[in-house]
Parts: sequence; structure tokens; C-alpha cells
Amino acid sequence: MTARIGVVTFPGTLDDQDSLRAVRLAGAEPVSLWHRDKDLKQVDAVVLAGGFSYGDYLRAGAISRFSPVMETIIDQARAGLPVLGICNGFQILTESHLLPGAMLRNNHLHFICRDQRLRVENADTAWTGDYEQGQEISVPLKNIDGRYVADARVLDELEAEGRVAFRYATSGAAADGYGNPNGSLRDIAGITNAEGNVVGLMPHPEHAVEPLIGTGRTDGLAFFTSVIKRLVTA
Amino acid sequence: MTLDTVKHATGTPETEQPWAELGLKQDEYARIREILGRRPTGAELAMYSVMWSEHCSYKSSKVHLKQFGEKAPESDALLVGIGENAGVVDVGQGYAVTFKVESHNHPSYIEPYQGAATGVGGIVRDILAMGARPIAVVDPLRFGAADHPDTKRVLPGVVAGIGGYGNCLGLPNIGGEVVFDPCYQGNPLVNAGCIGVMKHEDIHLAQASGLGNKVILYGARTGGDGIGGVSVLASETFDSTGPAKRPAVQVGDPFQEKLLIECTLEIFAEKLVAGIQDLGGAGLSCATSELASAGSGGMRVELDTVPLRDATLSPEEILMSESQERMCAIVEPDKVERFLEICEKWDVIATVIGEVTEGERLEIFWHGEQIVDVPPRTVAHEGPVYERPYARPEWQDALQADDAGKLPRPGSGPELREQVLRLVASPNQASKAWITDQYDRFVQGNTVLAQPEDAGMVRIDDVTNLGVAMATDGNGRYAKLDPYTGTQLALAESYRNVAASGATPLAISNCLNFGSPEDPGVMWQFAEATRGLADGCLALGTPVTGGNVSLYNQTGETAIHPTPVVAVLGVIDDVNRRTPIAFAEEGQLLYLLGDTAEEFGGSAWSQVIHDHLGGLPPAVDLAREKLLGEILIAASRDGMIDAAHDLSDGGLVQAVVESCLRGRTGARLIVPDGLDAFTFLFSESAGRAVVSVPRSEELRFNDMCGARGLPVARIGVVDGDEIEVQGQFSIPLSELRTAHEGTIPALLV
Amino acid sequence: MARVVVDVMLKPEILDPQGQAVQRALPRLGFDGIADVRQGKRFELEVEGPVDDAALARIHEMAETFLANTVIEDFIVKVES
Amino acid sequence: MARVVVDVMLKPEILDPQGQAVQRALPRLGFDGIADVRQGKRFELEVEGPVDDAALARIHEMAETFLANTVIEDFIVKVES
Ligand SMILES: Nc1ncnc2c1ncn2[C@@H]1O[C@H](COP(=O)(O)OP(=O)(O)O)[C@@H](O)[C@H]1O
Ligand SMILES: [Mg+2]
Repeated sequence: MTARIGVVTFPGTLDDQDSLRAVRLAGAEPVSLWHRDKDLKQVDAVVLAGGFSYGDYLRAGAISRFSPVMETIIDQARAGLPVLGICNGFQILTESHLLPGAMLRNNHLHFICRDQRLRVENADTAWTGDYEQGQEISVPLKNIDGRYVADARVLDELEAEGRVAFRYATSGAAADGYGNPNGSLRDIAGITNAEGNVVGLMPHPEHAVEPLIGTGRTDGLAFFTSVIKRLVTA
Repeated sequence: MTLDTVKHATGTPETEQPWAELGLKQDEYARIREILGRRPTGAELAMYSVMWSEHCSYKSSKVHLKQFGEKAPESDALLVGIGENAGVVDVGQGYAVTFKVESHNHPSYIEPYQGAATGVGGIVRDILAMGARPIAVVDPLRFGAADHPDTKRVLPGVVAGIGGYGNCLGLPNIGGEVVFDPCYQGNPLVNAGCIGVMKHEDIHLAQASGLGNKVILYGARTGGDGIGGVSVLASETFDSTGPAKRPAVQVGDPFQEKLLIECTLEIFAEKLVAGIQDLGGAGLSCATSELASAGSGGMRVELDTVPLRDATLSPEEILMSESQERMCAIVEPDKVERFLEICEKWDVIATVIGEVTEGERLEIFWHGEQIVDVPPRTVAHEGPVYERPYARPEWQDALQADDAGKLPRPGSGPELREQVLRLVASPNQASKAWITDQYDRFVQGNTVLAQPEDAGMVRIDDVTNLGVAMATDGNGRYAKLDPYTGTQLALAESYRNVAASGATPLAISNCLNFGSPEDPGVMWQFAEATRGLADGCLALGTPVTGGNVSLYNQTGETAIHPTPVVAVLGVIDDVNRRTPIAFAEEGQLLYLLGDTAEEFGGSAWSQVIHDHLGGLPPAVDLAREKLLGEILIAASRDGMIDAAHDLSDGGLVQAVVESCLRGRTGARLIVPDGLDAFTFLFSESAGRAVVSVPRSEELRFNDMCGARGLPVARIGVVDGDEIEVQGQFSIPLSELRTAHEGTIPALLV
Repeated sequence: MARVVVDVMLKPEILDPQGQAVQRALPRLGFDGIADVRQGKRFELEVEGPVDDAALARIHEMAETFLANTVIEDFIVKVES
Repeated sequence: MARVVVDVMLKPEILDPQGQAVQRALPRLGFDGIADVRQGKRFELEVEGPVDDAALARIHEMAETFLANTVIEDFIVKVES
């Protein structure tokens, strides 16, 4: 069976085509989903792609979260549907309260686009199974509202339950893509829900799937192969 | 106030009209009366005044721009030439590419963020209107002195605006320029370019034909923004005497523009439009008159059906409004319903505001009463044309006589070392990453090369790997010393950059930024620049597909340096063959291609070390440029080189430092026979590049260059973690990186 | 038509880099004596019909679920006269 | 320490894409009866020393030259009690 992976397009979504391409390159069948439809077309997993849905007006993800497609996604995510939120998708997941915390303006106030080193902190989620625990990967980062915050209790809970999925790797030079790029608390780049089916992160694995394009690395492909494996063995 | 209808105007020929406040000259006003056979109505006067402004009519530049057509080289690639929203070139495999650069200089000084943002928005709509999907943007920028306090206001705002708009549209920013010079202090240059791609059969033109076809305005509601912004001069006076205070600055809504793009592309895909035009400068005045002028038949518009954001707008203001994110389409009646459905799907407001009529007139009505009745060609295409007087400025001789060759040169290794570090750390030569990292270069997943590469490159077909490349260049210092040569140097550099990336240059666009055309000295610069560009394009075989002219760039009496910016578009069959600038493989050999002479006039060295501008710019040899390009492209195609970097401002040492930092490797350089170390490192002779050659390819590469007659010199090897110039000095990469990357953040944070 | 204003500010414990950037710039521009700056959002709502308790309750709910993200922000609702 | 608030709003004739996006979303969320939404900025300044006329004049100048761009924005200065 070929896994069917849906990618949602909201008004202002930008990385939907790239996410569909990444899904295809990973070997699954890409399926376009539209924000006005509650119907998920029987997909086995969903990607909320990056971009500026509704222009990021009000707060990033705040308006999209109330769209018809999100009603179904919120329900099904609670029932175990694998959902990956990338950048704006992550922001939508926090605004929907599928993931805790919130995303704020970068501490330096600028949009930042660069190749970013990440450490995989949880290789057991639906989207990270093909990585090694502690592995360092490099994928593009591009956002202006990427600073992850939550109160200390939530942060402690995330750490205690191993729900920090990715951290910004800080052990090397900035010129090599190391460092916390936006002031995210505890260097958090991505998190997962307790069940491991819902994952959100700010950097863009879908931009790191072809050797020639972007940064020239393919470190992001394993997100998509991970979920395919999970779906096939499930 | 009574509505100034056509009937009313006919009956009140003596009424005083504010033509001067609107920027019209007495004889221009007289000509309007002559065309109409009566005085214009207020609405007609508004239309003529904006459309006959310098910005829209090119009245001062037209006579010079003609050369681009007259001297155009033979080219099979050109599908649509000068005169449309943007030119279109054939890039093979059934694909066509359209590209253009425009200026948004004056608004960006007043409101840097919104001025720059709406500049991006405008050029993107131009590209979209040709039927193309916009795929990338570029942004050639000029600011005042890097350490001037106002630069701290203007630059961050401009950069945030370009990023804020382009990033939100999902267009990768793949190139541009950032140049600092005190001459741009009160008049920064914000040029923005866009590339779009389509299939040949999808090319759309701005024309209204087909009796009974509907005119549909879609996108944002119309508000009071940017009224008269077409000509800041006119708007200032208009604002102080006009009926209401209306802002001259527009606010952009990139989210609305993103919807407009997707909606329009879906409309194109279903073949629902017969003609289309974006709304930019001069808003509806421009769109309706240009559409009607270019098509067959006339046009009737019910202006009161235009959806408004501000109900108090007068008909004149609606016609002049430059509200952003709007398009105007001509649609056959039986396709209107589907058109409106697609707009609804994308939450885009769309309204039928008129139709194509019999006859030759553009007629506009306001609640049933006629307020405009004009021959549209006289508004859109038959505006005034000036043969402005021009004369070589008196100071030109003295400037050229002040030879940079006489400046004191560094006499020792340590002195050279110190000057190299100062050069690579100077604001114009320093890394621009602080700026370019605020732009998304990855979005759309097709970016092969972006900053700091020589050219931006994007894949346009992910099955065949067909790609296009683009570079923009301009050097105001060279152009000030000699506008003819300086413009050809801009063309040559842009051409060289594209060739260095492995792509074949096909065609060019330009943005000509100059001072006041009423100054004969400036007009001479303009005449020389256009002559240089036209001659240069003929020599290189790259036709001009379009462009933009921005005049009145000056502070008080002082004009900016003449700043022609040239954008060259190239094509590459397989992006896998692209050539990056990075020296990444230890042991590879470095070759300098081309001839190096003692040329320092207008150079970065003369500016950074001596704060000097004088003498002559480097000589141009376009036949040599062409040969160099062919060698670079062939070497890339046949795998003979792994890296290439063109030499331009800062000379060889600047290029080697950039390539080493990018590749994280050092280099050992040997000064070739016949050159002194200083000239070797700092000369800015044109027609040169440095390449990194795998040892296995050395013979083949040398043979090729020898056979084609291109001078080459082996100048060193990629090695270690410092740059060493044998017998002179060495500098660790880490020290170079700190110098090169620290400057801009320190100035702006 | 009545105007209701909703002011939304980051909670005090959350870092406000925008406010900080403003504060840092002030001395450079010659403005002293400002000990702290916080930057938030102001929404002006034009309300149709009477602004009675029921209407205010609805606006309060709107602010809580939508205009503010109460994970990070506080808000207040005010009727403008 | 006294608090002075500076409210900065886009001029009425200037497009406010953020306010528009909020307003368009409201009916979908079940909130009706809001005819218009404008979104602006609110600056809360903690002022050292007395907030007298001289201090207010300085803050006014600060708002005019820095906090607002008066080409597109209006502002008001208020002392909070
Ligand atoms: N410097 C130039 N070189 C060549 N063509 C130019 C130049 N400036 C303007 N043009 C052409 O003149 C036409 C009108 O230009 P413009 O008014 O900028 O277009 P638009 O109406 O789309 O904004 C376009 O086809 C443009 O390409
Ligand atoms: Mg146009």
C-alpha cells in the first residue's frame, strides 16, 4: 500500500508545493487539501505547510486555526492521525492547542533565513523514527515569528516527558549554522504531543530533500520516510 | 460641488483648472484642450496629468530609449519586446520567461518599509499580467553613506519591506545589490526585479478587444492612497490645494497579492481572459486607457461600481488612486461567471465595471453622467515627447583628468595586507548576509543559486532540470566618470556574472536611475548611458526586453551618480551543471582568465583607501566579454571547472576572499609574471574571472583557452586555511571572515 | 456606532524585544528618562447596535478566544465614549 | 513611576490589512455585528520623574518623530492613572 499524505493549503500558504514534492520524493502519494473542506480525502497523515496563512495577521496561525479543515484535523489528531506542522503549520498547531506554548517575534526582530543545525531529541515520534536519537541535522530555517515560549511548568513537563523533539544545536560557530536563532526558550526548535503523532517545528525539512536545491542537503527527507514506515507497519 | 461632467465642461470653457498644480506645463494643457476640442473635465485632467507625468509617459527619455529597438541585435529568443508590461524570451522546451526591473525610489525615502514593499508588489503584478507565474525577485539597492544616521532609518526599513512583502508572497529572493555612497543620501535607490515563467501559449497581453467583452476590476478595494504618487512633485502641490488630504504613500497587503497571484493563475489556466493589465502607477487611469488604447474598439466604464474602501472619494481620486493589489481583466461575457467563481474561491473581490464598446473612445460614467470622453491613445501612448537639451558637464574633463593612477600605492607586503583587510571590510565590499538573510531564498523549492553567488539561479522544470539565471549590476562611480563606458561595464558585469554561473545570457532589462532631466548635464549622462547600453547589447547579442526609467533622483540641486542598473537573464539546460563561486576542493588550481591592466579609476581601492573618485573607468572590450562567457559556459558544461567567480569591484583579491570564505578553504597565490602585486590584487580591469580547475582537467582547460585565444594565467592553488600571496603576506581565513562579515551588522544593529 | 477598544499586551513575564528595541533607541535619539517600554496591540472595533452587557460579554469572549492568545497575552476591553 | 501610553493607529484613509483580516474572520467565528476593525500599536512607557507638561511635550515629540510615522499614522499620548 502507498501511504497517502495530505498537505493543506490555506490562503497564504507558501510551501505546500514543496511539501507535496517532498512527500512524493519520499515515496508516498501526495494529496492536496483545501482549507474550506472538512473532508480529508482519507489521507493517512497530514502536513501543515509553511507560509504566511492569512498574512500572519493578528498572530501567525491565529486565523487559520478556525478554518473548516482544522476542525477535522483537530479531531483526528486527537484520535492518532499523524500531523506535522512546519513553521506556519507549527504556529497553527500551537494556536489550536494541539501543542502547548506559543510562538513570538524573533528576539532580534528580523526575519531570518539560514541553514540551521538541529539536534534530534526524540527519535520515537511518528515523524522522526528514521533519525538517531541525538543526531545532528541541517535544514533551512526561515521565519520572523519563530521564538518558542511557554511557562516554566509546561517547559519542565515537555522535558520530563521527552516531548522536546528538536533543539537548535549550539555547540558550533554561527557561520556553520549553529546557535539559537531566535531566542526560543531552552533552544526548543520543535515539540511533539504525548502520543508522538503530532509534531511541530520551525525549520523546514521539506526544503532539504534534494541534493542540488537550497542548501544542497537531504537531511529533511527522513521526516517523510519516517511517517511512511510508521503507516506501513501500523 | 457640482459634478464636472463632459456636458458641464463644454458649457464652461472659461473655468480655471489646476493644471499647473497637477504637474502639467502650459503647452501640455493647451494640447489637451486641442485634442478634446474643449476644456477637459476634472476627471479627464486627472487622467492626462498622471499619464503624461514623467514616470508614466517617459516624455524625456523616449527619444533615447528608441535606440534599444533600432539597434536591437538579431535574436530568436525574443517573443515579446519593448512596449508591453514586460518582455518575454524563449528559454526552450516550450517555456517562456518574462522579467523586469522597476524603481520605487522616492516613496522608499518617505516611508522605507511601505515604499519598498509596494515596489516589490508592483513589479510582481507586472510579471503576473504577462500570464506568468512569478518565480523569483531581486533587489538592487543604493543607500547614503553607511555610517550616516539616516541610513539607519532607511536601510532597515527598506530591507524589512522587501522581505516582508516578498517573503509573504513566497517568492525566493535570489539576487540584488547593496551599495553605499553619499550621493544617495537624500535619495536612496530601491529597484526591484521579478522573473516569471509560463508556457509559450500562455502569454497574455494588455489589450481590450472584442465588442461586448466585460471589464473586470479585481483585488483590493480602492482607497485614497498614493493619489498623485505617480509623480511626487505633482502630488505635493496637489495635496496642499486639493479637496482632501490624501497620503502619497501606499500601504501594501502582500497577503492580498498572494491571493491575487493564485487566483489569476487559475483564471489563466482556464483561459478566461482576453486581455489583462495590472494596476500600478496611475491606477485605473493607466489600466483603462492602456487597455483601450492597445485593443480594437473603445471602452465604457461605470466608475461608481468600483468597490471603495473610503466612500468619500471623488471620481477624480478613484481614477488616480494607486491602491495596491488590483488587476483589470477583459473577459468574454460567457466566461464572466466562471471568472467570478474563481475569485470567490480565493476570497478576491471582483466587479464588472464596464465593457468594450464600438468606436474609439474611452468613456467613463459616474452615476449615469459622463465625466470622461477621450481618445485613449492620447492618454496612454501619445503623450508629450521632449527633446531635452543636453550637454557634457563642464566638470567632466577635470574629473577624468584626476587620474587614480597617481594615488599613492602600498609599497610593502604588510601594507598590502592591511589594505586588503580594509577593502574586504568596507561597507560596499563587506558581506551583505545581514541583509540577505532577511529574505527567504528557499521558498518554492527550486533555488539552485542565491546570494552571495554571482547570479541567482532557479530551476523551472524539475523533470528536465531546465533553469534560468539572473544577475543585476550597476556602478554609479564608473558611470559618473564616463556614462557611456560605465553603462557598458554594468552590462558586461551582469553578463559575466550570468556566464560565470554556467548559464547562457539571453536578454536584458534595465532600470535607469538618473537626476533631473531638466539639467542638461544629467540629460547628457542619460543620452550617453542609453547609447552605451544599446551599442553594448548589439555587440553582445542580448536584446533589451524592457525596463524602467527613474528621473529626478536628486537632493536639491545635486543629482545622484548616474546609476544604470542592468539585469541579464540567462538559461541553463541542466541546473546540475551550474557553477558556484566556492573554492571547496583542496589542491585544485586557480586560473585567472583575461588581461589585467593598471586600471584604478572609480575602483573600490581608490574609494576605500583614498576616498577618491576620478580618472577613467576600466576599458570595455565586449568581444572579449563574449569570449570569456563562452569559455565559462563551455567549461561548466564539460565539467572542466568546479568554481568560478567574476572579477569586478575590489578586483582579484576581493573575488578570491569571497570564494575562499564561501568554500571554507584557503588559497596560495603567486603574482604572475609581468604584474606587480598591487595591480594583480586590486586592479578592476573588466573581462576577467577566476576559476578553480581540478588537476585532472588542467590540460583540457588550458587547451580550450589557448585554442580560443583567451589569455589565462595559473595564479595559485586552493589550500590550507589562510590566503597567502607568495612573498608578500598571508591572512588567516578567520581574520578575513571577521573583517568581511562584521561590518554591516556593526553599522546597523 | 459605538467604539469598543481591546488592548492586548504581552504578559509581564514574557520578553518583549520590540519594546526593548524602542527603549534602547530612545537615548540615542536624545530622549532620556524612560525606564521601560512595552509594545502591544490596540484593536478598535466599531460595534453595530447597543453596547450593552451582552454585547460586551461577546466582545470579551472574542478577545479571549481570538484577539489575544492568553498563553502569552493579557487583554482589556474598554468602551470609548 | 508614572505610565504614559502612546496609541498609534494607521490614519483612517490608509489601508489596514491586519484589521481587515480580523474583521473578515469574525463572522466565521460566530461574532456578528462588528462593522469595522482597525489594528494599531500601543506603547506603554514607564516614565522616571514627574509627568509634567515638559515631560509630556518630550513624549509627544518622541511619538511624532519615532514611535509613529506621521505620513501614515496618527497617535495620541495619554497619562494612565
Ligand atoms: N529603460 C528602458 N529600456 C527599455 N524599455 C523601457 C525602459 N523604460 C521603460 N521601458 C518600457 O516602456 C514600457 C512602459 O514602461 P512602464 O511604464 O514602466 O511599464 P508599466 O506600465 O508596466 O509600469 C515598458 O514596456 C517598459 O519595458
Ligand atoms: Mg505594468
